[in-house]
Amino acid sequence: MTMQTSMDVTRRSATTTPSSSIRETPKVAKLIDESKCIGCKACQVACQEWNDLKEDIGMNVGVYDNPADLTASSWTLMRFAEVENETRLDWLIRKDGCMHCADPGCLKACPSPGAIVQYANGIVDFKQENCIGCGYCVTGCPFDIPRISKKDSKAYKCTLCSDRVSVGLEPACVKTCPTGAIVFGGKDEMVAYGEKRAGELKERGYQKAALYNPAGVGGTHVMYVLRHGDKPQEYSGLPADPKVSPMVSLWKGIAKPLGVAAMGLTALFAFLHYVRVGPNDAEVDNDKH
Amino acid sequence: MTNHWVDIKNADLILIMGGNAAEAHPCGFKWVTEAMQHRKAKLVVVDPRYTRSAAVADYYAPLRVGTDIAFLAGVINHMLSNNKIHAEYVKAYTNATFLVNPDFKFDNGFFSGYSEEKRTYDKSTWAYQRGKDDFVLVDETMQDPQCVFQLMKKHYSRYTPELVSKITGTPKEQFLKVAEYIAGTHTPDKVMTICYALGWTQHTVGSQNIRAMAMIQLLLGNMGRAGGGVNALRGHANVQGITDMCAYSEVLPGYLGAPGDGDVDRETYLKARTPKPLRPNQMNFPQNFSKWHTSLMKAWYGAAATKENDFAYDWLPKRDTAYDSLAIFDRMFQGKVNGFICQGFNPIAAIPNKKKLGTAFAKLKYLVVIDPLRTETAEFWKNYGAFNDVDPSKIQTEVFRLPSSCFAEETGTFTNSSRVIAWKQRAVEPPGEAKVDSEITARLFLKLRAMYKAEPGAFADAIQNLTWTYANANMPAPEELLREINGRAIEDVLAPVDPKAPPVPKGTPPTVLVKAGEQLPGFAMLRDDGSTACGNWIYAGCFSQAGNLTARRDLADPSGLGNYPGWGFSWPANRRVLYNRAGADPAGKPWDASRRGIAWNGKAWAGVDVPDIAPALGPESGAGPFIMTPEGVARLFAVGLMNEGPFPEHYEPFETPVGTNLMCPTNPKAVSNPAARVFKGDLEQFGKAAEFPYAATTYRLTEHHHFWTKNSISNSSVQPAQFIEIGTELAKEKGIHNGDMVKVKSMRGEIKATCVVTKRIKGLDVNGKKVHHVGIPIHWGFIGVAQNGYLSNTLTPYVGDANSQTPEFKAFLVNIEKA
Amino acid sequence: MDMNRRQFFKACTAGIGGSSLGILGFSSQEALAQTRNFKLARTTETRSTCPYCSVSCGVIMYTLGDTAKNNKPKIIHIEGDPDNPVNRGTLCPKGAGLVDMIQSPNRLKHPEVREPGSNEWKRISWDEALTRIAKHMKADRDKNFIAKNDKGVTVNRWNTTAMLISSAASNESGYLAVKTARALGMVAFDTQARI
Amino acid sequence: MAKDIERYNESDRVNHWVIAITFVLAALSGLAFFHPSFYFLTNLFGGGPWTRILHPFIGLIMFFAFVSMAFRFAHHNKMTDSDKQWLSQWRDAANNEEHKLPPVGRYNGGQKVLFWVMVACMAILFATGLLFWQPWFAGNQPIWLVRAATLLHAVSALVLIIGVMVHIYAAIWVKGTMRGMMQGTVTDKWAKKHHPLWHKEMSEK
Repeated sequence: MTMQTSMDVTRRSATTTPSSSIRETPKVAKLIDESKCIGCKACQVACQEWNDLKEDIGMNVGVYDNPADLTASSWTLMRFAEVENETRLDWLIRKDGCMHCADPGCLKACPSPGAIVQYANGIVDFKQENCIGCGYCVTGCPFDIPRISKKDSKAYKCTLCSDRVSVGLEPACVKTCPTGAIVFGGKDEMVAYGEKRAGELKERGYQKAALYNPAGVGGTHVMYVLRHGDKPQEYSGLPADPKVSPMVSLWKGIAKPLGVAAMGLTALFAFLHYVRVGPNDAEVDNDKH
Repeated sequence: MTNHWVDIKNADLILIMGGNAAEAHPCGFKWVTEAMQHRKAKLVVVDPRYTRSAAVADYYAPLRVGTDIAFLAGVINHMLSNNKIHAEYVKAYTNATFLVNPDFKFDNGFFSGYSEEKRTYDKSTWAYQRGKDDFVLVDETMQDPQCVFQLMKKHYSRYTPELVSKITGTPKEQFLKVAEYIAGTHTPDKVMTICYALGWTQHTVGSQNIRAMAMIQLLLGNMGRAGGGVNALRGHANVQGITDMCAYSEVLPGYLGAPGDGDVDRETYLKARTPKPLRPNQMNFPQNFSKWHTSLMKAWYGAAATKENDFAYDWLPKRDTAYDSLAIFDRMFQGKVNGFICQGFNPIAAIPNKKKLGTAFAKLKYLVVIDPLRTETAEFWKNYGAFNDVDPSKIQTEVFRLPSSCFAEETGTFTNSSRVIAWKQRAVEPPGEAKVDSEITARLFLKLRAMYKAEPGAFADAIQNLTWTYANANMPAPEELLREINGRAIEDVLAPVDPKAPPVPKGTPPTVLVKAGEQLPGFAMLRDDGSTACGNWIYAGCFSQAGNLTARRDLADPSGLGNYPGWGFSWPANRRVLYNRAGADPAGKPWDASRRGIAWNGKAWAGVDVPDIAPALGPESGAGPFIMTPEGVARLFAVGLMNEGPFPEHYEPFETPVGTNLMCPTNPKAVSNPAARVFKGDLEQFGKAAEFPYAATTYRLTEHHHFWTKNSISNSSVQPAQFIEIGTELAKEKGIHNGDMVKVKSMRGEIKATCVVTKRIKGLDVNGKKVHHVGIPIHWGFIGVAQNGYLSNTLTPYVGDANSQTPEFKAFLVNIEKA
Repeated sequence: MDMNRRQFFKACTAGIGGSSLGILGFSSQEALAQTRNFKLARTTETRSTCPYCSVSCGVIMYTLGDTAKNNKPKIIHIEGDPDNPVNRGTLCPKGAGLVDMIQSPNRLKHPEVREPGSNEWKRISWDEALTRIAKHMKADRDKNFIAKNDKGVTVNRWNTTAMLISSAASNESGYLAVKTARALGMVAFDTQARI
Repeated sequence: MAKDIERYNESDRVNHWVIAITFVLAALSGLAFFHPSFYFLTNLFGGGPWTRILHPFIGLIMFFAFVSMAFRFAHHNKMTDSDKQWLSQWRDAANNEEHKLPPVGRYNGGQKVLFWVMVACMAILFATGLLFWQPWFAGNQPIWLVRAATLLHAVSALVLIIGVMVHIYAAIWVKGTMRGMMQGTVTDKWAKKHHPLWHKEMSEK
């Protein structure tokens, strides 16, 4: 689906005041229909080609997942899981990559102003020129997506092809997807389409089919339709209820102002103490015996 | 494909068997997911491995490699015994009613006429009964025990679900479930399509695998219908086009049988290939053979092909024997071949038994490899350690390597699997000094021609007189070549005289259909008097006076069925669905109103496609829809053509894990295809189950294309290194863990690779014995940017299908152990 | 270091001032968040067909560089052709990586010969290559050509040099290869299509 | 005038100031990542990436210097009942009413507590810092561990910074303390007033 979207920055890492957010432009979303995904990895290759990435030639380690994990040059990865129960064998294939959370943990964790931004259309983008390579985004991400490059110590992940979206094109993975398992459009339309697909899958006998748009991160701009929506973990560990880790929330949430306040108060108390009590000078010996 | 890619979306049931469309043809597979989503179609996958096609299927059933005929024969039996066939269709459009020679027999694995010494059949009993008018006798009630229907019923009644399960290893319930899915489409409002590929062809019974399926589709009434057909998903982007150009020694462009030693003169040759109709009023289209052939000779030899010299008939080489790839390399292996020109092909990787190939190449005096990429074939003489352990100093072959262009650097046409010829434009020049293939061919040919002019040698008339009217002789333009392929009128093409028409006054000039010098609008204009030239009759019409129709990009799809009649040009005659006459009932009304192909409107056939029948030949004529047969109907019983029998019959692969053929357990001579050709020395190279207990199969992965993409960095990164797949049970038995290095050994060699242990490959219960499979993806070799590895054809057996000679890559025996 | 009360006040003030400047944005410049440049903006589009499987997907090749004499255009990107009715813009992993095949380090760029017994390739000119090959062919053909078989039938065949014809080249190239091979009397030829 | 008493020898002093300087640098660079308000501090280190690169190395120097100091002073910092008594009367200490406090040895209860807090903080900072050190170790840890490490690192750094602030303030507040760490000696009076037991011990030598 083609749509006009805005690439205005509405949220910026390590910035305490709000960014421009007055314009009301539509949010975008990518929907991955797992029931149509054949794990062909076209999205992986298209992503490499569009973004001029060259992944290393690795080894086979006994699985179809290649490379073995997301890397700074592989922003999306097909993950394969063989799940067997009494009645049937499933080869669950999931396209892993940035979920573009509405409430992004990476952006919260990032200490460098403007290294992570969120556009008005919902895309979460890393700005490598501002990235300091600390890896906090990695700890902030509930989906374990960002990777720090060994080459330049910058963090990388899927941009949802912000450069394509900005000129009205769909992301490269969406365009290339041979079976139409990946589609792109307005967030609302994608939610509606995803729910329709889940309904169709239920009719086909997948009673638990569902749209995956986790509320714990405010919803995501990359969503899944899962045939086994009740067990997202079976899809190579897709979290059932992702949230920014409480540890990260604590650290980047309340700890920040509290810490600064504690330090400030310590300084203030010391200052006031000096003002009130004055120096403790052995030579003067003002001790009250 | 009898139908086309987009047409798959019109199916109600998609069967993927003998192929793995999701992995090998992902972009075509979108029409499967489209049908599933928008037509609520079901997808059923039958494969020894649970593939990525199976991952999105509604139902999956395993079967043992090389037992597809047993499975399909069981389905036929299921359909016939439960009366789940499209009876009206079968009666009208197949030879079910035809009576067969009473001497035709089938007994314990052999059809009548078998010669054990020659390993061939005398097919004379596999014939119809003829009446006094020479037409075939029929029994419209289909009750005569000698009618095809009854013979078929009898033949397939032997394939009970229990026996099928014993042979194939498919659990009986699973087999029956698939059979029910398939049989469920016998009603006119349901259509099934079958997508197969090399999983059916690469067997010693390959052609019969496909025939068995074609029979099922005929019994279900699914041929010629939108969403139906028998659809071969072919390998390369232009493999269909090169097949059409007939780069085979046994056929000339347009599938015109090439002359053999027996075709002593043109008359004999034409007579043998111009059949008479077997039933009244049939179109019997091959009766035009002489027009196609003569026009081809005029295209090649122009003015030098005259009536007097039999249109240069003798200039065509005659074959004394088979010259398919396996035969060629066997001759080379025997030292009977001195030179080998290898264009865009990597046979040491693509032909079975790498060791035999390497030995054969070393016996050549010269080898010329024309390729855009470095290939293993060009470097067969180079030592690559264990991957290619040879001593270059002992190999005396002179090897030339000529750089050619790739698709991006060549203008011209490709013909896709569904016969659509599409024009493509080049974007850049070939790199360095590389040249496009046609230029290399032209320069080499012209060089030879000049040499023969300067210094006469063996017969050179054909060389000197070959038409070469290209503006730049060294670089024939693609437009010039396509115009030549399409054909033109040399003299005015006149309308044939209609004997029924009232006589015209004397002196009336005849109607000119095509003026001399003009491009032909279609093959109907071809003549056998030398007035037309056509390089490939089935392509006639693609570059007419209207211009280059292959370059059309009209996206109109008036029917909504996805035919896109204005996109490119679909041979023959821009027809999108073959046999589309069969998509309507005998009265000319489409079987299913929601998927209307063509219909009889009272005066003519019309509809969304080009009718596959003469437009004015109405239902009352009784002309059958299968116009390429002299019967006018499709053959459930194959007279004459197939080498191992008129009905597909199960035979084990040449390397069988069970050793006996349960369909004829007492006949050790019919374990494997009795009519398959085996070369001297190769028989000894077949392994036995005692030593090599596991059923192996080779296959493609979706990330790679044959041996090309191992040269591409992005493709190599997503599937970097060779691996072997085995099931968890076998792994446990052999103490192999996921990621271990394993050694896979066949009678012909051994390879080492990483092992992928998977739940997706199950041990199958075959007649009380557990048969395990070993999966061998093919894509690696000793050249490429991917991790180097062994050529998988180190393992495969050198034997081919009894009809097509396609090698049996899909079923052989190996042993496996931890390396 | 001895600090009296006044000095302590001064230090504190300076410290607070410094931090305030920072808080007010004195240091890190706000880089304008921009997306990457759209890389196809100045490219030429050429339509073609993917050479891999027989779906024969339509592709668009994006070349960069004009056609000026001193400049050689280069393909920088390939994507599916959205108009093609079969693939509708999609490409599989092989098609999506086509650029890497076209620009593979293993592309051949000039004719080479490996002399008998040698362990290496030697670069030669086209003319030398074609002349040497043609000489081989003529010698073999002249020696082994069969004009008539033992029954006296004209057969005009040459079966001691074999040929495999590419199924990756165009119909036109294939047609020309078949036409010339037949003219030479070749019978031992075949194509990948059989396999 | 009674002669001055040596409180820290040359090696002690160098060790302390190495720690002090690296602490300031580590704190400034660390704070830059802790809160956007402090990000400007990265300019002191040559920008964000340099700050990220330098901080762990500075921290390492600090840690090892601290380890050396901790070994020197650990035996002076054993908590006694008298220290506990002292701690319970911290208000008197803060109000310059030392005479109400039990006599103090080389270090008072507050100093000892601070010492052990620093030991704990330093250990945690070191261990957790390693776990999320980019690009060396972070990639090989499970993500939950990295998350816990970052949180603990921040908390312990905060505690340490506050502790050090108290430490510095105390040195400013208690006149004559600073020279003990600058020149190495304190006056007899100083010692007698603030650390009478230690004074006695030193005088008896």
